[in-house]
Amino acid sequence: MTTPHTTIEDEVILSLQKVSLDFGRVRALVNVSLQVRRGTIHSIIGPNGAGKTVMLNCISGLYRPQEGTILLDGRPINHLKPYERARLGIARTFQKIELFKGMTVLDNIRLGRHMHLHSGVLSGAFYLGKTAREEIEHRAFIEEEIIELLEIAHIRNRVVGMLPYGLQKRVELGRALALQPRIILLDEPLAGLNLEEVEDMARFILDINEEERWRITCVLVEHDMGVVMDLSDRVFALNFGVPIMEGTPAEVQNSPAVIEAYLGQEDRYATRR
Amino acid sequence: MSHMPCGVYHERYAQDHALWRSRFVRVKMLLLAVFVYLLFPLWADTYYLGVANMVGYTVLGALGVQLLIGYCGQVTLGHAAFLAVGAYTSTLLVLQVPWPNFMLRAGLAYPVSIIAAAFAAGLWSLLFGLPSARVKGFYLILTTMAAQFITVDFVITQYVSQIGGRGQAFSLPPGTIKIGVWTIDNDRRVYFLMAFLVTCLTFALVNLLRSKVGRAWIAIRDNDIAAETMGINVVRYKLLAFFVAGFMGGIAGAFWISNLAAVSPEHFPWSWSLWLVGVILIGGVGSIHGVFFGSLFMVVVMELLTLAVMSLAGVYPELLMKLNFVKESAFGLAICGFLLFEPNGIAYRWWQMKNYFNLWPFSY
Amino acid sequence: MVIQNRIAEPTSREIPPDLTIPKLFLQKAAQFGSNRVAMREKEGGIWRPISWERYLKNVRDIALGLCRMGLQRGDKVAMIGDNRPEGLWTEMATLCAGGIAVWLFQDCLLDEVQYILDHSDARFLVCEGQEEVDKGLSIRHKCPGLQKIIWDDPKGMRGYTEECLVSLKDVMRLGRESAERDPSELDEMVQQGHGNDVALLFYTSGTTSEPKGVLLTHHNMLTMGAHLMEVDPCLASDDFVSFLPFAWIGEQMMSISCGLLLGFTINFPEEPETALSDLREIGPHVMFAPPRLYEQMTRTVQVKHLDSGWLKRIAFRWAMAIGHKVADMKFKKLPVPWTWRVLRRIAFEGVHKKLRDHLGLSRIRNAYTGGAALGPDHFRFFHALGVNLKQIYGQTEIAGISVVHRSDDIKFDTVGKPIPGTEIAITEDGEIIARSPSVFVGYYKNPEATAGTLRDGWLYSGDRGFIDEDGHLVVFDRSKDVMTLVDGRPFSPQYLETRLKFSPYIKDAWVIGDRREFVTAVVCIDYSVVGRWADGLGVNYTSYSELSQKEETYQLIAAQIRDANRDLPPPARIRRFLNLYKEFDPDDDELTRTRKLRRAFVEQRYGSLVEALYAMVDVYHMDTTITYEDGREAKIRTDLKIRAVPETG
Amino acid sequence: MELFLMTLVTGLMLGGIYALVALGWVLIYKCSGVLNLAMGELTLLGAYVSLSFYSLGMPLIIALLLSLAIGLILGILTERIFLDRLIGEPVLTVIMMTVGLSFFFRGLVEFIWGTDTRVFDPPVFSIQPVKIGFLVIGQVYLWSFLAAVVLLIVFVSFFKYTRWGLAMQATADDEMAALSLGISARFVYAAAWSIAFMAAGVGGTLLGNINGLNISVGYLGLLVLPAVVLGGLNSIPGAIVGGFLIGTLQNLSGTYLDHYFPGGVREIAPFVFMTIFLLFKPHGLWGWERIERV
Repeated sequence: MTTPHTTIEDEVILSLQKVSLDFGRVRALVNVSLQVRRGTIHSIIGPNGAGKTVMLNCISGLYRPQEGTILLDGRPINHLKPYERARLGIARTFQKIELFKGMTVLDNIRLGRHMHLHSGVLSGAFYLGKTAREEIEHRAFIEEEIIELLEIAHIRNRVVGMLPYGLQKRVELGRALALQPRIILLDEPLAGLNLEEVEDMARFILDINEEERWRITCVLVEHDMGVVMDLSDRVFALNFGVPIMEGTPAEVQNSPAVIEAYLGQEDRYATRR
Repeated sequence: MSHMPCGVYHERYAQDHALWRSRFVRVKMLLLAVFVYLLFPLWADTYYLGVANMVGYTVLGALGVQLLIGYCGQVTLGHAAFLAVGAYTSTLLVLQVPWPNFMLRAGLAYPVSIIAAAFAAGLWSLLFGLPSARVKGFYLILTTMAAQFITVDFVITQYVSQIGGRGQAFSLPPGTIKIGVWTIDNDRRVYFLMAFLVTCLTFALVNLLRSKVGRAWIAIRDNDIAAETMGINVVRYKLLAFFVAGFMGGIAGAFWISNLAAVSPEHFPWSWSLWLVGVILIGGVGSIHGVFFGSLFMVVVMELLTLAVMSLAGVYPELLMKLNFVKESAFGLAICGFLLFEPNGIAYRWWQMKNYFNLWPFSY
Repeated sequence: MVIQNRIAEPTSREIPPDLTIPKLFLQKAAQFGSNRVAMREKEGGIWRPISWERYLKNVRDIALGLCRMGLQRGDKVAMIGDNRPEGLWTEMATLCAGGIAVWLFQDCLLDEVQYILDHSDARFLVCEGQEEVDKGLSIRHKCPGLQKIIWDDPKGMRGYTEECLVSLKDVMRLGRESAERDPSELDEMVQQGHGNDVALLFYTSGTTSEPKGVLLTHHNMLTMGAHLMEVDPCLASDDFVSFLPFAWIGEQMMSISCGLLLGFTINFPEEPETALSDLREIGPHVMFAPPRLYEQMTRTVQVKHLDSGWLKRIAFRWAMAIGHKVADMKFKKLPVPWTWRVLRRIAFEGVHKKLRDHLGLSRIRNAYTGGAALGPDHFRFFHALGVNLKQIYGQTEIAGISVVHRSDDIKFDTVGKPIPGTEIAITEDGEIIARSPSVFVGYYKNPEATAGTLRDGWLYSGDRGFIDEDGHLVVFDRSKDVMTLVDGRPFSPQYLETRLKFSPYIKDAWVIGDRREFVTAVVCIDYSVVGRWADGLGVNYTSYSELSQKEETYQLIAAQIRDANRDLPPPARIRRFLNLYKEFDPDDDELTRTRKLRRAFVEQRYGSLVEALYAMVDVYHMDTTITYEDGREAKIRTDLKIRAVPETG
Repeated sequence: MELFLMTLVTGLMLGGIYALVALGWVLIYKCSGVLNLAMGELTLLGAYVSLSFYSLGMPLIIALLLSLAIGLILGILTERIFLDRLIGEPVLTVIMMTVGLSFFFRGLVEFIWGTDTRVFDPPVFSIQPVKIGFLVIGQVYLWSFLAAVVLLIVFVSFFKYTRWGLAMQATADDEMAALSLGISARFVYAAAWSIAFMAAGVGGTLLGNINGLNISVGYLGLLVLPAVVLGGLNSIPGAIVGGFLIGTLQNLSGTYLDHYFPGGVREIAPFVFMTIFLLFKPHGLWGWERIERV
């Protein structure tokens, strides 16, 4: 369990108010409300098909909920496109890694810097002055802040598609970090990793959440209950698009409703040994 | 990852980001420049210069197509339209605008018209790129085809060509095409203009591709959803790609009038659009090298074919008359053959070959 | 004492007795200033240069900072961490402040760390980062002398609040403030030093007993460096890559002594894992590494070569054959006829050059190997490529080096001639003894051991050897490693093992024969290489153990052993062998972390196998228990074949 | 009003031919996912073959049947040689393959038959127009239309009621399911190409009868594209409706817009219309809402 942050603990940074989303006849989300406080790690749990990823997609703008409001810093962002939300400080990773497979690790992370770069077509075409300077400045940032943090120096020039799965997950986190977001949506960052990689990844998540340098609010969708309970400040449980309960990890763990939802799936969602 | 010889290390990011990072490459490029700007023009006669100019023109046209298809993933089958817009804008500006005398004397009319042509073609391309905001894939291909027909077969043929009442073609009297004091009136001068433009545009595109804009394009090509969550305004960058591709096409078109006695819509048929796409397919999609390889290959093969037909003409004279049809078929077969047997294009082969020797005497 | 045989090399370079490493350092820093690069560290993907001026400033800050924190002359400062500039700065700062530097191996076990810290009375422990700090903290209460733990890399140090922890940044800030008050303090401090002051305290790896602390003076280190450089001068513009542990005397020799004397650039890799690719980027002019590294290089080449296409394979074999031929002529000091020179030139341009490029040896002028014997096949391999590889012989006790090959006089079964200023002799027992200005002053807090090793100014090495007709020193393996057959003929298992391991198909080998009638071997095949070979033949297999027991594999290995046997006297030849059903594994304690065979352990573990090898049976049935990584155990029943090696033709 | 109806009816009649060719196009796309840009050249090839046989003095029906037979063989060959290996390749590759084929076939046609306009001589249909009510329609149009409609009915019933037709439908929907039913996908692909070749050949022959035959008849292959886009790429009824719509639209714009935009409005209008249509309904009238990536 993490030490609670004292300073800006109470400030709600992201909130979903009565959000509902249907796909045809399938009700993916029903009246979901969620308050994520600044500087916390807020996990969303639930059995398969509960609508966890759908929630993340609604927050990042890939889906438009039919009802309800999504607020960032108290301002509704429903109407904003994904790239506009990214500019407001929402970054994300994907359940199925969505890296640019043909590019190098460095170029993938550089893409994360996109909105912090300001050179245009003309200066880009000459690669002089502003562009060259900017490329160097951001390279330095990427190297010092991200590659160093995630310990991926040895693969910086490798093509992403050729890397092992665990490293790809790490690169994807790096790319999201490059946005210097205020909120990061992590969609099953630990899925498919081995024990050692899970430990590393959990450490990185804690680092970006706690380090003064980053202080990123994390919204985490994860199946590995052990890690979820260890990392999270708050846990939100969902089943078939319907919120079951929200609370501290301990509360959620002992909630009969949650246990009920997971009943029969104990094996699958048991934490790693 | 590019292969670097042992002992090449960089102390600053500027060195690490340089286009040519090892001495070997720098020397290679210098030799290439000496060849292109000095040795070849000294040695070549009109025929070879003509062939080289054709190659250069193909490169200039195909760069934009490569940008759209190879780097931004937006398939276009109507690029000749933007070449036409460029050529016509430039021609009209040179012929129809009453330039002040000092500008004519200083030979500024044509250079200015090239820039204007680039912008005109860029904006025209942008217009036809608009559907890319909504449609993808095959539908986009159709709208780019529509661009070709609407531009060349309708607007230019029916309206633009009527300007000045000259009928179908605008003839360009010798001496009209002038840059400074330099009248572009022979193949060698066209060659130098071509070489200069090819160098500039290639550098511009290569540089774009290693900066913010180019990376955004490639991101859109590879995974547009991820690109959008990275904060990339996908529509904007697609339109930008159309603009830049059109811009380059405009320059290509404006350049080509220096090689023509008269400009007419027949110079920019739909088959030329397809030819450009064929060139990048054969050269290699998503590779600047590919543009050059494809252009060289296609032009040279066509020339060889001409030579072959010429030599057969004695036996079968009709063949000479039907040369163009043979070429057309050969081009078609070349595309089919490459798609079947070398789907990654010549650039990939080239890369493999380089790799073979870089790894020598190992395989990995 | 009867000295049977003695050779000495005169020297023309005298090191003034009061010269110390810090004094030399200040001279060089003043000489080179900001114009020259003292060191580079690969960080953030580029090789960030550090000028001599910066080097000096950092050392000054650390030195003064340490003094403010209470470092006295003669105090020990222990250091642990990977190779990075900060490590070298701290060491230099310690020396400047008159302290004694103690380096610990990065992979030292907790017990060793504790023993060394405690034994050396270190007052400061300088750690690289969290991992090392954890080690330091966990043994702190057992080392009463330890006052402060200084850390450098802030990563993961967020939650550490212990009072004894200080960051290197803070130390440097203290020093900077101090330097601003009194800019001449460092100079004065350095001037107090004398060449006979102890500079380094090195703990020799205790294979038999507790580690012993070797005390080396400034003069020891400087004379050794100067004398080596007399043999093989380096240039100030040379590059050197520092990636072997600082706690290894060889690394100190290059980074501190030679580096300072000439001022060449020391390059630090980005991560320990990227050391080899970083080495390749730099392309050093000089390198010194234990045989293991060179063996690894040849192995890479051998394996990759097997996997390449036919054209590449033919070119490789052809070029290597020419290279070997010419190298052999040079070894025998025969004139190389022009035809061979032309051929070699072609082979060099066509293959060798590229191979050296792959290995990062493009620019290498002198490569040294030391610490153990490098197999002659490996030796020949590098000379075939035109890499000037030389054997070094020495001990920590003589500041690392006493004997080395000369460029035009290389014999791969010797270790060369003494460096200038050094005398080598053989006692009547056959023990090698040495005398030079670089011989250490004694073991720390261990007078008995000192007395045993240091007699009349001679260093008793404990190694056996002789001086051959060319004046080269020949070293037998460490006395304990030389074995004798039952009829008293000596043979060296290690030598045979390296020969076997030259074959790409053999990953590890264990040669047996002590007090036996003949020599036998247990072979561990290289799974991937033999596997690919088997794929090519269409041999089916599903696992290592199955593949190792295939008749085809046995034939392949037999052929490899026969090749290795070729130039050996008949009694030393391997007669029988078997393929083990698994690889030797450091996790099973069969190998050390540096992949040296733990002979005693395997002998005990596989004792029955050895019996079978000598029992003249064809098949051995074995039952064994293996422990998997996750702790599960499984019983394995295997039939191991035993085969005789066909006679060499 | 009269003019409007006249234009409308001729448009519809022309549209019948478009619908026939569009059907062939959709068939290929439905069965094998190939976006065929060589349709126009298939038309040319079929038309010229019929013309050649007709010029030898055969009755049109026989010439047409022979050209169908040749189309069948060419279809199989084309599929086998060029497209079979491209299954699963990116869309651009497949499209460019058909572009390559179109160049090849066009060059071939030009090489063999030249570029001059050739007519069916003697004319197959009487030049005497037919009067139906107040409508005056060229016989050529009428017969062509009837022929196209008959063929459309034949094809559609083939898909709806015969085993092979059903097999092709099944393959289009789910290749795996089709395989499990014992239907060979390779056979279906080849059949689709053969039918497309045949439909295009008939269409070309009919068009050739109207205006004479030259290389610009290949333009028909492009006009088919707006038709199939309107229909939604993968719908057979869509293609037929699209074909009729485009024919009508083309004629109407030729009649009414030519005044405002003199010149080639007739040729361009379908494309303009298609582009605008796509902006509002990117999946056509009956198309699947499936995004394909190029």
